[in-house]
Amino acid sequence: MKKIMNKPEQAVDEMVQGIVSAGCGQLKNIPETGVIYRSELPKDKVALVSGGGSGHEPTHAGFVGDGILAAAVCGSVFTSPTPDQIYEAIKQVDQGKGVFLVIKNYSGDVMNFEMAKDLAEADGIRVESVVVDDDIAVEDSTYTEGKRGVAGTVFVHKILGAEAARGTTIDEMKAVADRIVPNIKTLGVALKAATVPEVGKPGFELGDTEIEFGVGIHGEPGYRRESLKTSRELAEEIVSKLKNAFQWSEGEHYAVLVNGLGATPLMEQYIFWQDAEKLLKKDGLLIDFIKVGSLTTSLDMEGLSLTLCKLEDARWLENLKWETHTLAW
Amino acid sequence: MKKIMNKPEQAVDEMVQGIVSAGCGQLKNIPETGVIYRSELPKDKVALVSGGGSGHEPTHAGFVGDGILAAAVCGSVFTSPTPDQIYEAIKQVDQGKGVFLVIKNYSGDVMNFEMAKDLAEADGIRVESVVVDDDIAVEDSTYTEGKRGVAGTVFVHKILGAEAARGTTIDEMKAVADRIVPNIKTLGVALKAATVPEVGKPGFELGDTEIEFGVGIHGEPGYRRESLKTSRELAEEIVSKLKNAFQWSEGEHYAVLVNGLGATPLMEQYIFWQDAEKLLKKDGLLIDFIKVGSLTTSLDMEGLSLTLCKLEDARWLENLKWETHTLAW
Amino acid sequence: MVDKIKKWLELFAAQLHEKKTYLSELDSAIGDGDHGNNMARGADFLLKSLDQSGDTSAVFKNAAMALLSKVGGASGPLYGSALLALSKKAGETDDRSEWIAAGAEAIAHRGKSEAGDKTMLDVWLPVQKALADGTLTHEKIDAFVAETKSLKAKKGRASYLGDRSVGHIDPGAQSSGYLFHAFLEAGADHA
Amino acid sequence: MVDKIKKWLELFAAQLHEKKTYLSELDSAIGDGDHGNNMARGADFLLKSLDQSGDTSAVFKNAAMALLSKVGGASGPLYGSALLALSKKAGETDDRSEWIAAGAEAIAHRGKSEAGDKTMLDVWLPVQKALADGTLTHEKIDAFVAETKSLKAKKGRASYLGDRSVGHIDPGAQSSGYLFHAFLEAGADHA
Ligand SMILES: Nc1ncnc2c1ncn2[C@@H]1O[C@H](COP(=O)(O)OP(=O)(O)O)[C@@H](O)[C@H]1O
Ligand SMILES: Nc1ncnc2c1ncn2[C@@H]1O[C@H](COP(=O)(O)OP(=O)(O)O)[C@@H](O)[C@H]1O
Ligand SMILES: [Mg+2]
Ligand SMILES: [Mg+2]
Ligand SMILES: [Mg+2]
Ligand SMILES: [Mg+2]
Repeated sequence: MKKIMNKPEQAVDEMVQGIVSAGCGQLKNIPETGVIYRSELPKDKVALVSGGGSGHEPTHAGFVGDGILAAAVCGSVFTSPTPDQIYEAIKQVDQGKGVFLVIKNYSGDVMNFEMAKDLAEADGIRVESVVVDDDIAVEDSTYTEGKRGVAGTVFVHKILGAEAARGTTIDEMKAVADRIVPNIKTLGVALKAATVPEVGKPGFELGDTEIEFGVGIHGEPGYRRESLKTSRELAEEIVSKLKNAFQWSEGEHYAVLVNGLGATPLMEQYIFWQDAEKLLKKDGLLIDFIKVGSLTTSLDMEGLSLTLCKLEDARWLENLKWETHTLAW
Repeated sequence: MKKIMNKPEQAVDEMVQGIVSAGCGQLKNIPETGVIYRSELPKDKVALVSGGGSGHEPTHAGFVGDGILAAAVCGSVFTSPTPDQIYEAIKQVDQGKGVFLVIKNYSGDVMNFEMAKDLAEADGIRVESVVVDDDIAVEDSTYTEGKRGVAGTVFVHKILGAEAARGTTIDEMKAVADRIVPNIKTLGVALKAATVPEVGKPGFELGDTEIEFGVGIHGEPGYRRESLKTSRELAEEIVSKLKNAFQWSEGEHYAVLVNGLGATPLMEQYIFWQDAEKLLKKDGLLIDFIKVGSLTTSLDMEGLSLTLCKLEDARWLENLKWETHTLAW
Repeated sequence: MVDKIKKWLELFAAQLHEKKTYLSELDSAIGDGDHGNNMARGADFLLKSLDQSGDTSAVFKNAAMALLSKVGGASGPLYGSALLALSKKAGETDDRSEWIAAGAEAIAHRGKSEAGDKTMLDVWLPVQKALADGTLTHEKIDAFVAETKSLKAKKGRASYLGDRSVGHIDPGAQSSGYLFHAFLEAGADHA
Repeated sequence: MVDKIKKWLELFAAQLHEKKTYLSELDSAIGDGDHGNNMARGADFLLKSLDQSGDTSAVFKNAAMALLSKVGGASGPLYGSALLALSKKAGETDDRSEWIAAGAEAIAHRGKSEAGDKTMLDVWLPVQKALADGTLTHEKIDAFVAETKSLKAKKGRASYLGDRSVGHIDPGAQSSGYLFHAFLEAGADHA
C-alpha cells in the first residue's frame, strides 16, 4: 500500500484538520468528533447535516458552506460515524428551526443516525431525515437491505441545502426530500478496487483487463465482472440500465453527475460523458444541469458512476444552480 | 493499460466535446483545433489565453470562464499545441484590447506559442505573454532549459484573470505577470508515474515502496528516488526545499496550493496539507489563501505538489478570491 | 459474579485484537473490509470501560456505551444495543439464557433482522437456545458460525451481493462467535 | 529533382511510422515519451502534403507547414523551421550541404540551442559537415546518433534530468538520423 499518510489510525483526524485549515476560517471542527461545521450559521433557518464513513472526499465535508451543508460528520474510513458524533453535530448547528439529516442507505448509517436523532429529540431538538438509496446496481426487494446510497446523495445535499438557504421549514424540506430521492438513480463501474489504509490491500482484485459493474463506494463488489470495454460500451451498459430504471420519455428534463471514484482522471470522465450524452440525447432527454468530477469517491478506486436526477420540479434546477461557497461544489 | 477511452488518438477530441458539453452553454470550441473559449466575452477587455499539452485536466480548460481564462488550447497528450491552434484561439477571443498568453516553460510550449504570437501580430493583434517557471526541482542555470512550469501556473491564471476582469490594460498585465512569476514556487513528489494513452505503459517504473521527488507533470523523472516516507517526512523535504528557494522570513504572507497529480485521493492531500501547514506556521508564515485539490494533474500519476506564492501585493490576494464561475476553480 | 463478567469482556476484547485481520478479511469478501478494525477500535474502549466500578448491570452498560460511541458502522449500534439489553436484563435475573435472549432481541429490533439473514443474529439465536437447553459448547459455537457460510445475506452490506454472498462466513457472526467462546472460557455462562 | 525530394520525405515518413514505438521509448527514458507519436502524427500529414504540386521549394514548404501544424511539442516547430529554411535555400542553390546548414541554423535559432546540447542538432551539424566533405554514409549517421548517448542534455525536457540524461540516445537525434538515412537512400544528397 502506497499512500501519503502517517499512521492509518490517524488518517481521518489529520484529514479533518487539513480540511478545516483549507476552509480559511469558514470551517470549524468539534475536537475528537469528526464534526466539521460552518463557523457562521444563518439564524432562523433549518440546518442541513450529512455524514458517513470517510474516504469519499470531497463528500461530505467539502460541501459544508452557505447554501449546502451546515455540518458534516466524518466517521472512520468507510464506517458510519457513531450516534454521539452525529448528536454533537446536531446540537452544534441547530438554530431553533430544526436539523435535517441526509443519510445514505446502509444499515450502519441508518442505525447510527437514528440513534443520534433519538438523543437529540430527547433534548427537544426537532430532527427530520431522509435516506438516500440511488444505486440501481442493487435490486430493490423486500428480501434485501434495499438499494445503497451513493453519488446521487450530492444532488440531495445541493437541492435541500438551497431549500434551507431559502428559509424553507423543516416539514417542507421533508416533503421535498421525499419527492427528490426516488428521482435520483446512479450506476457505477470500477476498474480497480479501493485500498482501505488500515487494511492495506484492495477490497477485491480485478485482473489487468477486468472491470466490475455495480460496485459500491465502500469497496463492496458489484453485480458483474467483465473484460475491459471502451468508454462507448460502458456508457451503453450504464445508460441502458438507467433507462430501464427511469422508463424515461422524450422531452423529460434531467440533471447529470459523472462522478469519478477517486483515481480516475478527469480526461476519462469527460470522454465517458461525451459518450453517455450522445445516448441520452438520442432518447430526446433534455439535460439542464451537468457536473463532471470526483465528488463522491471511494479512496483510490478507479472507475466512475453516472447519476441522473429527473427534474420533476423546475425549482430543483434553481436549487442546483444556487450560488454556494464550499471547498468542493 | 486500463483507461475509460475509445481510441487513444481520439481521446483529446472526445474530452474537448465532454468539457464543452459540461459547460452547459458557457463554453464553445473551434472544431479541429482543441480550442475551448467562453461563449460570451466581455467587450473591451484583455483576453487571457492559456494552453499546453492535454492530460493536466482541469488545467487548462477547467479555468475558462468569467474572471479567469477567455480560452484554453488543448494540445495532444503532454504535447504543446501547434502555432495554428494557438493562433485560432487568439483570433477568436481578441476584443480589441489584446490577448495575453500564459506559457509554461518547456521548449515546445515556448516555441509554439511564440510562433503563434508572430502570426497574430502580423494580423495586427496586440499579444503579450509570460513564461511560468515555478518548478524548483530543476536548478536554474544558464546551462539548462531553466525551470519547468507546473501547478503554480494556476495562480498565474487566477491572478491575471482577475486583472483582465478588472479592465487592466495589457501593458499593466504584463507588469503584474512579471512580478508574480518569480514569487511562485512548486515542488512535487510522485508515488506512481503516469501512463500516456498512446504509449500504454508508465513513463517510469517505481517499485512498491519507492517514491520520486521533483517529478514533472509530463512523466519526466525527478531528481531523487527514495523509499516511501510518511506524509510528515514528505512535507519536511518539500517545505525545506521551498524555504531554501524563497529564503522566507516570519510574518510574510503566502498563498498555498496542494495539488494532487491525478490519482491521489483528496484524503491524502488534506493529510499532507495538515503536515505542511505545521511547518509553515512554525516559521511564522501567514497563509492567507489555501487551495487543496487535483488542479494540474498528470493523467493518472499518483503524488502531489506543493506550491507557495508569496503575496507581495495585497491585490494578488483579492485576485485569488475574485468571484468566478468555471468548471474547476 | 461481576468479576466473571469483566473476565468475559476482557477475553472478548483480547480475541478481537488477535483476530482483527481475519475479521476484516471475512468482511472484505462480502462487505467493506472493516469489521476487524471496527471491533478492535471498540475493544480498546471496552477494556477502559471495565475500569469503572459497578455491578454487572453497570459493567454491561459501560461496555455498551464504549462500543456505541467508538465502533460505528453496523456493528457498533448492534453490539451496543445488545449489551444495553444485557445490562437491563442482568438487573432482573441471573438466567444467562434470558440475558442472551434479550441481547438477540435487541439486535433483531435495531437491525430489523431475523434468523437466516446471515448476520450475527445467526449466532446469537442458536447460542441462546443451546444455553437454555444446557448444551452450549465451544464446538457448537464454531458450528453456528460456520453455518452462516451457506446462507444468502439479506441484511447488512453483504446483502448487496445477493447469491455471491453464499459460501462466506458472516464477519459479525464470527465476532459474535468470539464473544461466546469468551463467555464459556470466563465461566460467565453460569452465576 | 523534385521527385527525389518527394521520395526522401516519403521514406522519412515511412520510417517514422515504423519506428514510432522506439522513438517514444527513447523519449520515455529522458523526456515525456511522446516523440514517436508526435512524429508519426506529423508523418501522415507530411505524406498528404506531398500530393500538392510544385517545385522543390514548394515541397519543402508544404512539408514544413504540415509538421508545424500537426506535430506540436518541441519537435514540431523545430522540424517545421528547418524545412522552411530548406525551402528558402533550395530556391537559391542546389548545394545540399548549404541546405542542411540552413536547416541546422534554423533549429539552433528556434531552439536557442548549440552543438553538444544533446538534441537533434547534434545530428544535423556533423551530417552537414560530412556532406560538405563528401564523406556522408549510413554508418556515419548512425555514429552521430549514437554519440548523443554520452552527452548531458542542456536543452529540451531531457535537460531537467541533468546527469541522469547521460547514457541515453536523444530521441530527436534519432528521428533526425532517420531523416538523413532517407536522404541518402532517396539519392537526395545530390542533384
Ligand atoms: N441489519 C442487521 N442486523 C443484524 N446484523 C447486522 C445487520 N447489518 C449488519 N449486521 C452485522 O454487522 C456485520 C458488519 O459489521 P461492520 O463491518 O463492522 O459494519 P459495516 O457493515 O457498517 O461496515 C455483519 O457481518 C453482520 O453480522
Ligand atoms: N531547444 C531545443 N533545440 C533543439 N532541439 C530540441 C530542443 N528542445 C527539444 N529538442 C529536440 O526535440 C526532441 C523532443 O521532441 P518531442 O518529444 O517531440 O517534444 P517534447 O519535448 O515537447 O515532448 C528532443 O529529443 C530534442 O532532440
Ligand atoms: Mg463499514
Ligand atoms: Mg511532449
Ligand atoms: Mg464492514
Ligand atoms: Mg517528448
